Amino acid sequence: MTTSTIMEVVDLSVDYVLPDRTIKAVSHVSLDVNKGEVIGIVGESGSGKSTLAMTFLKLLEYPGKIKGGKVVYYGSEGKSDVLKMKPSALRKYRWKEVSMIFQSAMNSLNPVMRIEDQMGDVMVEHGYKEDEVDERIDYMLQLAGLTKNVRKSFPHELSGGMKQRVNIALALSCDPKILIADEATTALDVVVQRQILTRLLKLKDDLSISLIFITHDISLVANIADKVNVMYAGKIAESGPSNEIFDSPQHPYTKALLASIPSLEQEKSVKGIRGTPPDLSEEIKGCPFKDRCDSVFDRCKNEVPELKMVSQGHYAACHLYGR
Amino acid sequence: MITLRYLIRRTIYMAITLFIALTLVFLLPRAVPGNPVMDVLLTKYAGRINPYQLKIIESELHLGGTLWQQYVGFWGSLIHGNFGPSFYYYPEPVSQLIMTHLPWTLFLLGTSLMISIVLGIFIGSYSGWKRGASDSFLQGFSISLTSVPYFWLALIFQLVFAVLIVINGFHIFPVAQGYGITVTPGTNLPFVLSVLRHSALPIITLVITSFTGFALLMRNTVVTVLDEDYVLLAKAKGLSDNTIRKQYVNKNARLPVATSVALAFASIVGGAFLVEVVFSYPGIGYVLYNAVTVSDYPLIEGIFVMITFTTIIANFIVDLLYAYLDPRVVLK
Amino acid sequence: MPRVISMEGDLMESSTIETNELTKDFINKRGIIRRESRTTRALDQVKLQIKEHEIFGLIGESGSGKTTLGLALLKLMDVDSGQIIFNGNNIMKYTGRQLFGFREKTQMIFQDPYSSLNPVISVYKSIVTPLRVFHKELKEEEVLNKAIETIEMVGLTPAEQFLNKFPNQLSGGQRQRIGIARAVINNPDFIIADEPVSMLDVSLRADILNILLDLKRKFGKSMMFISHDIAVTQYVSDRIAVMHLGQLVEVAKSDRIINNPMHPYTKSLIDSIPVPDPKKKWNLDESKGQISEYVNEGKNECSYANKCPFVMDNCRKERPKFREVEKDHLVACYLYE
Amino acid sequence: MMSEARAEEIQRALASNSPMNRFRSFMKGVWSHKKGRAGLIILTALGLLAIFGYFFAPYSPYNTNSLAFQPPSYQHLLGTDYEGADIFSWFLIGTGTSLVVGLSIALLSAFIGVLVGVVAGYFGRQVDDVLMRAVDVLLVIPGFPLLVILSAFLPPTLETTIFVLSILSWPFLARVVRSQTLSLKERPYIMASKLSGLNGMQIIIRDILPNLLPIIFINAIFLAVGGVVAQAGLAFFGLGDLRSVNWGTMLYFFQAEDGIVYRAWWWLLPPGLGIVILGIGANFLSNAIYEISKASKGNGK
Repeated sequence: MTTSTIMEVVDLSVDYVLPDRTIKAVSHVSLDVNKGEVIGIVGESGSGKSTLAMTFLKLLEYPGKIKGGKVVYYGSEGKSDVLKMKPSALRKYRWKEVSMIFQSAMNSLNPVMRIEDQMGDVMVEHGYKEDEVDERIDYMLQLAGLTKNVRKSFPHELSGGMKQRVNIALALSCDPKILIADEATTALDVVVQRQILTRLLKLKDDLSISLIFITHDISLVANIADKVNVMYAGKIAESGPSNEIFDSPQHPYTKALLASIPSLEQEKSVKGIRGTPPDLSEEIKGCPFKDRCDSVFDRCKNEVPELKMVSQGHYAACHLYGR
Repeated sequence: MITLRYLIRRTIYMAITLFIALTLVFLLPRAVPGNPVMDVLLTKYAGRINPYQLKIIESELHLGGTLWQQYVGFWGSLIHGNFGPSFYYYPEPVSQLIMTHLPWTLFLLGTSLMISIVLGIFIGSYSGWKRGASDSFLQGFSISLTSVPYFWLALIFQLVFAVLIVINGFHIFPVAQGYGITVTPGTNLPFVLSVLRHSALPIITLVITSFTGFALLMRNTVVTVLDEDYVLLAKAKGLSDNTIRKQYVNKNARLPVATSVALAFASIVGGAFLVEVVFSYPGIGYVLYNAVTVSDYPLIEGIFVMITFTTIIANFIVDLLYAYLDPRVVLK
Repeated sequence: MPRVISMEGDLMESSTIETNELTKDFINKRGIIRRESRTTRALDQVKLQIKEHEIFGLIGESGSGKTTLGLALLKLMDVDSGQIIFNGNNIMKYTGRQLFGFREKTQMIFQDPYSSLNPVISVYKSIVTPLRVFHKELKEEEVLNKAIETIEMVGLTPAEQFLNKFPNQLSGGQRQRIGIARAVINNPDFIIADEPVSMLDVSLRADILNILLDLKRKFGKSMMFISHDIAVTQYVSDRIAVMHLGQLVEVAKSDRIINNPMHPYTKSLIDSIPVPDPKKKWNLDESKGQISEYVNEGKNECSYANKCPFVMDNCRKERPKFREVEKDHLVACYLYE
Repeated sequence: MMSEARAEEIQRALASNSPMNRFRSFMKGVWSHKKGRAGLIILTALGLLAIFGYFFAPYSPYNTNSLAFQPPSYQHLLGTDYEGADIFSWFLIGTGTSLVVGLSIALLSAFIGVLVGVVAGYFGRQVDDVLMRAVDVLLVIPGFPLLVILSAFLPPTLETTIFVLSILSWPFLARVVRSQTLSLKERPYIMASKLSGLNGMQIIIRDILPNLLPIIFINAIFLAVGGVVAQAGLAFFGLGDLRSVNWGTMLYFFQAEDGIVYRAWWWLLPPGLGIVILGIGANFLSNAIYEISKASKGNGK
């Protein structure tokens, strides 16, 4: 870690323990979040990216189970492991230190409560005074690009884009240090997506917070993230500064993923990745990508590849690299 | 939100329903070959009602003339709240009889429904929130209760608590009737206590057989709501469990329960009637039972009309309540 | 190839399907409990031509009416006014036998691989339905052979492993291939693919797109490819039409739309697409936009007028007509008059 | 051309999909489900009792030669009633009648309900409006009083009871079926069927009904149980054919002939417990069907 590290995930593993099988959703993931940084986490469905996001707020519920590892948060009162926090400490930590915009932000507002009440209750919970809360609601809505009269609305009276902005206002309402956006714009149209993301990034700069951006859209990550983690089958396949990931991808999965998306820039024919991701409820021998990989060789079948440095700050979990 | 337009539309709709129900009541005895009403009058009540009175009844019940004349006359009487005289209690009018006995049934129905809903929401919410042991208990309990006939359970309770168990020569609950023979009806304490004691077993029966429906529904919606993103967000916000449960879970989960009350009302009416019969409780159900036994057709019809009317009003109130609970509903 | 004179007087190749001033309103008023009723014009005088052997891309945001257009073209939804010409015949009033004949020539590929296959019907039964209905003369063995051939054509081999499966035994990508097999087994003249890859994982999309391209190459199908994803649309389409709130605003060859967008809406759309290139990071100064919701209420105006930075008086007085600004590049905007 | 072996392989694969095979595998699924098996056993046992009970009844139900109000003994396993008739025989024979009534009601009202629901849901518009208004009215009018008034005027036979109860039981199922049909109708696979040239009736039979089968079946089970209970309730109220031997008339006579005064619990328990056991069996089976159909439709995402 460096002095500016604000959160550190160390060797984190999460299982979903079902009556008939156990799904290893996240295995041995480590990553750092620095102050003011935008971290991208990309992966396809089932790659474990949303599960990972849940652990940052210790929101996993049955049948999710933390198998090991730490989520260390460096707060103003020193460092602490989020996963070991007592309920009262955890409640203080949630939203005040780390807040989140959810995958289906369309459904993350309570349909029977007014917007102002949903924004107000969390501020009161985190110690803001009544009159302060009232002002802050207006201020936050305005930051998110909404007008004051939204506060009296119920969620069903707002459009998708407006709801998403309410979620941004809500997420920023207690001055968090880290904001997690989990597929926050997936359901939106591209023009609205861009409006919302540019505003979010601007707010991130103005309020100097860190942003963890989780998505399946690798192009989107390229446009906004400083560092990128590519997840596959519950593991980080490759991680590094975003220009390196896109200019010289190392892991065969990252390469194949980039080759599978059509680009407006160059005329190329795209190629899908054959096969399907491995079943995470079964024991995987060797590299999880081996059955779909074009560069597979003997070692991949038996030995699990560790993340190894391929250049400064750029890591790949592949036997082709490192020793 | 409720608009005037909605109120008008709704009133028209209620009127149509009532119209159909009443027309059914009118047509039914006339569709059966050989006018059962007159048959009964001429055979069963031959000695009790003299030919002169018979003529009056025939005109009051609009049994003569063309079908259309009968129909018009039928409506004319109804608008004046006149269902004709009861055969059995002749010449007491049916409306009078209903008015005497309706309060008893409303008390029984209202109290049991209220207790069932509150109990159901409370237990269902707790059980859904906790899942686990209390949950499977609720499931098992309701599975064995859903098909228990109200009146059979009433008979069991009557047998056990009013007949078999005797403590120091006293029974826990009385076998039957609405109040004891020693008290005088009126606003005096002994009467009120007696009424409460007499209604205890009927109410317990109705509550036990009907609350599980609400509880199970509430439990299932709580479980669904718990999986909603807004509950997850509420947790992420660091809100206390208490706030999450009250503001985020229960407020949403009780909505389907509110809709189910209307349907439950229609079904619990039948249960209440049968239970009244078991306990000889002086409500509408018991009167209806007696009316059926003695083929007192005007009384049967009058009770049906009145109960239909009550149910329609109850449905309307539930709809208004629903609009009040859910801001997304616009009654327009 | 016969050449016909189009309305504008240009020489055009013969078209498989074309529409004239297609208009459709949705009026929200249903049920006892209901919300405000208002008219939304989902299709606003839509005029287009899809030529033989071409893949015609249709892009637009959600609510732009692109799916409505697809359903209207296949007579799965009635429109209020306008014409649909299919293989030279006006099909607007088709019912009964005529509609049955039209059905034989058209098919659709759906967005959701999970609900486009009936869960209680086996793969085999699913895909041979069009053959069974339209070609009752085929023998059981011929049907079977055709099914096997088609399943393998969409990349599922060996076919017999799939014949007997039910949808819940297949992955999303496999289901989507079965959906394609069902659409092409009867060799229709015109296929609509409505967002066929948007619900699939990124790594699976490419193969589906390549199958569609193959179909065109091998069988010369006319196809309308509906999508909100411009990069994907560009990859498969020969021409692209851009739709905004029920109005078509621009039609051109794919590369022209991408490289030389003209309509302000198309420009903002192309601008907003994330590009997998960290050197093209978004400029953060453009984050002023207020989100406002407009619907097409059926007024005679440009549907983009309320959001357009170049809006002029004209735009609200009368909706602009298509003009051919460069060869085969039609734009409906007063900026190019 | 395909090789012989491959062609055979394909034929075999296709044959394994016959409806009979699917039914068999469905029943296997129910049987291997804990609740499903319990439900099947309970309902089969009651069914066997209903069919063969008549032959095992030690007495005629009209044989009143014994003493009245006798508690259970070796002569009379479940004691005797107010006339000295054997209650065990009454119960065995009554099971048959009660179940036949329940089953008839289930079949008749399920038929009407499914027909109305599917037609209203699929064809929509005016057909839907008219049918659903009728359903709404029937649902709002309280069922039991309507039953009473209908039965009071119609001839007191078992057929009347079945007819009246069926007429009143279908609306709820119709509403369920309609709303399911409405949601199924919007599925793309229905559009695919339309594009494949199938007409409305073909789509209903091929695409919609098979998807509704579990829910229809579950509802029919409850209609049958509800029918048994409602018939008992009517009989208890003195309506219907009181000469018929069934669970309802057993309870009617218990009440009418002061069984409670004689503390004749042996008379009261059998018919009620019969209904309760029937209900539990039905619940188990329907739960199992629900879970199995949900699992098999699970989209595997």
